[in-house]
Amino acid sequence: MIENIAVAYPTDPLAIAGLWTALFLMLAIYSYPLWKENPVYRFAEHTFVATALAIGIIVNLQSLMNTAVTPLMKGSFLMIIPIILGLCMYFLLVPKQRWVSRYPIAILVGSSLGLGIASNPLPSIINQIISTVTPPKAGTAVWAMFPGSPTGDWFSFAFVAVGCVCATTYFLLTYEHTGPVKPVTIAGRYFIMLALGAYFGNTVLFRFSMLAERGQYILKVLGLVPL
Amino acid sequence: MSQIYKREMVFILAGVVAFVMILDYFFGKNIPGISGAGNLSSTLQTWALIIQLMAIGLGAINLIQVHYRQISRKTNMALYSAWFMVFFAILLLLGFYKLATGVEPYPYTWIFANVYVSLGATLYAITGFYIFSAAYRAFRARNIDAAILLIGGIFVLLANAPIGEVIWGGFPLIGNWFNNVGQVPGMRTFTVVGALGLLAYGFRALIGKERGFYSEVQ
Amino acid sequence: MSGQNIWDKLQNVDRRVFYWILFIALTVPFLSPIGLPITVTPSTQSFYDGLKSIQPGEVVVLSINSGVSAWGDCLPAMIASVHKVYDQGGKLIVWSIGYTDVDITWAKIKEKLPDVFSKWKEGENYVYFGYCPGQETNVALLATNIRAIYPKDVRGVSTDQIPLMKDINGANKIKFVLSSDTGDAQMYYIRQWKNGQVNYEKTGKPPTVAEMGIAMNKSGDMAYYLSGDEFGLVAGSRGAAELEALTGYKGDATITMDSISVSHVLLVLAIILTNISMFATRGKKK
Amino acid sequence: MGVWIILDTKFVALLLLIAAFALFYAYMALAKGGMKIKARTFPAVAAIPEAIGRAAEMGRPVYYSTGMGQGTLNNQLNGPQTLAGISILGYTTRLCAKSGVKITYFTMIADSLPLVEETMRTAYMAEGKPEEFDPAVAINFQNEQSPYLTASLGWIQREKPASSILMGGFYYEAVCIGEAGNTIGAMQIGGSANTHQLPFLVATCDYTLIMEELYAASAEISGNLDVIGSLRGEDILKFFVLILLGLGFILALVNNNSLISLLKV
Repeated sequence: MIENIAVAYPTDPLAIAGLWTALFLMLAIYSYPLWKENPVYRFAEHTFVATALAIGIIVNLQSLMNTAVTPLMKGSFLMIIPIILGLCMYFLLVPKQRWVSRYPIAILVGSSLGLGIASNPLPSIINQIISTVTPPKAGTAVWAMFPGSPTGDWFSFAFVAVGCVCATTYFLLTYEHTGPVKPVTIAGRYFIMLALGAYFGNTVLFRFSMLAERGQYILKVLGLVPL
Repeated sequence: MSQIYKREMVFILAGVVAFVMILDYFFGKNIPGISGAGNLSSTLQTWALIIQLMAIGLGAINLIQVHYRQISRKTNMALYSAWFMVFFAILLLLGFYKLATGVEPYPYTWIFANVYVSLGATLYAITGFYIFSAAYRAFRARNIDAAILLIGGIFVLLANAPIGEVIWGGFPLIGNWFNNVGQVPGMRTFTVVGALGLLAYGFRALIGKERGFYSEVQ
Repeated sequence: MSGQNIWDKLQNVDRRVFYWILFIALTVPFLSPIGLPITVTPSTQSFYDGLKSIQPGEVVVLSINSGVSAWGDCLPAMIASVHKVYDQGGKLIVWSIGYTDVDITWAKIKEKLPDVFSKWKEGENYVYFGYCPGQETNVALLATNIRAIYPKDVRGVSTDQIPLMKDINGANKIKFVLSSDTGDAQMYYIRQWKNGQVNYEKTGKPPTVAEMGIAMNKSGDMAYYLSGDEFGLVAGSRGAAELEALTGYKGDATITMDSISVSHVLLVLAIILTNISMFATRGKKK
Repeated sequence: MGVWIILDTKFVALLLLIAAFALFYAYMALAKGGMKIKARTFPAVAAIPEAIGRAAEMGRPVYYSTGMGQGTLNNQLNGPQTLAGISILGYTTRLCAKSGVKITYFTMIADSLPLVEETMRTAYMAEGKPEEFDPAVAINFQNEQSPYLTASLGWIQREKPASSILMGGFYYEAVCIGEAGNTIGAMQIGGSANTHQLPFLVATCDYTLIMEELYAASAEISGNLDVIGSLRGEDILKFFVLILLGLGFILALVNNNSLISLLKV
């Protein structure tokens, strides 16, 4: 028996208008895949772009107030520096002085590259190697291909280790894939394809759930299923 | 003429910021003034956040330019661009009212919930269609590569949907094995080589050898 | 094109035909749900075990890094786990580093759990901080100074005045983070909170992280689950349906599973057809 | 460890980082000094001139995007990918400018706009056609992921680009833009280091750069010997990873934990 907490259908005319507006815009967008690019789609497209930009500006201004302006008013005078840096970006619009806009970019790029360089080796390289060479504990369920069989664990362990070796070899950049390396790289390619296929399969579930939610929404607006 | 401030100084600044971040990650605990609230690295990150927030105006200028161009040239998109301008202006005014008074006007709330959020969900779900046709084409066993892709995909598909285990008990078993084990070598290698690529890229960018980051501009 | 036989035509079906069939197949099952039985996967089980280990009074962070657009996959798991946190007597801090529309998501969660939120007191049992931009930068700051990002909660109450936040200003008093993601945000918590530079010496262990991800990221998240960076993983609406089965709270995920089954069968049939037609036409060409 | 540098589990990571930088530096110096290092050719990179040539022949524009990239350059996962995408954008723009093809770059990363505009402008200047660069045509910004996707889809159907190049930190837009491009028969080249989008780029694009190939591609395009040298540095690190994997595998078979505890220092 499935029980689901139903939320009552709204009675406020503006709320009902909202439901129908949302439904209209949704169908306008879906007219693109279901039919073709058309004036109604264009209308929805431009409405959306305008809405998102306006809301984005307001949200960012609000955050700017909270993180920069308010502290500045309260006496954190250092906050003037990032505000000036942010304004430097707008020198892009001044033909002779475009280079000024490079400084704020330098901070962003420095920060992302610095964080990326520093924090990637541990989880993305070392921990991955450790996980690969850690022998299976007997009966670890996630590793078991056939629950209850100890060989399943070891089979999976060997599969992962061999697969990682082959796939890493496939990615060698400055050596051509010829000679004795060739069969290894081909095997590596197969391991990669298997991973891509499994990914694809999982994504289908996610995307269909999303689309199902939209289908459910139509039924909800029509009043056929509870909101 | 020496124009060191147009290029070299930019790289030096990026390098210094990157170095602070690296120091913070490895030695943050031990070097006073680097890590923690209100100190160098978090100050820099707050600065970066503020720059990010302020950049949206540049985007707005670009978008207005794009649509203004359509209107002034009276292209077949001019009408839609005009609608963009009008709707954008109205919404922005409502938003400014909200910022100034702290009270969110009802039309703003209504548009946020019924236009913005709803269209977001709609676009997000549109992928469902495209993934279907992408699968239809990609999952053809044209060669061994595609056949392996197909096998991996099909089993996971049927492991995810409850109907799979109704059809055959092996689907969830094998499909979940593909998920938990079968995809690990490929995935893990992606992670490892991606990180290596990132290290090398970061190194090259910071020493000014990367085209993407101002190495060619004058 | 008179020379085309049925297999040739099948290979070149207008994709819009599929789109229509798919959309209808996804929608119709909602009208009369069947509810096929499902088995629980180990990653969901350990997620649930983590929730069950909450002692009364322990504080958990729910980071809503998924938008309204991902409700189909993300909302049911959040509802089920908030319900479980309530059952265990835990306390909840909620914020979002991902989406501006989080207020609507949070309102929906409250709407769907009337029995929980009629008893829970805002500020004592839970606190809701809303959205803040800045992604990983933000998470790094939150690890040591929550008040810098959220000087007040959504109601406008100063964070210092909130009883729940009395001793809490960073990651060190948090039991674990439940991260609902459409992207990589749980990685921010793993990097910045679990493995980051925060000093946990005085307070014991860093918080652990559990993921309520979208099914699409299951393979990627699984790697972090297996390497121990995440203690549990609920993947998509399927995982949520498992969690609903475990917690005994039957919600939208369980219902969605029917529509998922129908559409998946449809896709598998389409794939089988395209392969048959490909082999049929390949034979002919030779 | 009793020293003041208490690194916890990060000690090995730091060693790795130092070793990596030393290797990159050493091989860049060696390559500059005349050591012959040739990067494996990436079909995806080789296909870019073909894609532009196709556009020139058909008299149609080129669609270019670096993806959603979490909306900022300051994101350690996506920022570098966006930068790599912008590298390739510079190269592509230059080819477009040379053959008089219109290119439109779609983005939702506001803070990358100065960098993008300067990169594209430089490309036009390098071909001696600075007056042809028009930001209102060449760059199309949308504030968020979904509007960016909507605008891309609409633009692709209206302008029918001959080629579509997707390089950078992609999210769900990858499969939509890829399929939309497929519908109009565009030649498509993809590349990303976001693992979760690779299946779709591989499925929808004619050529794809996978993970570090995206980063390496711009090195290959540059053709600078010393830059390519750093790729050899990456390969040496890969050998190192392979050795650790092999050694670890053997030790695991005899149930010896020493390597793991060494890595976990």
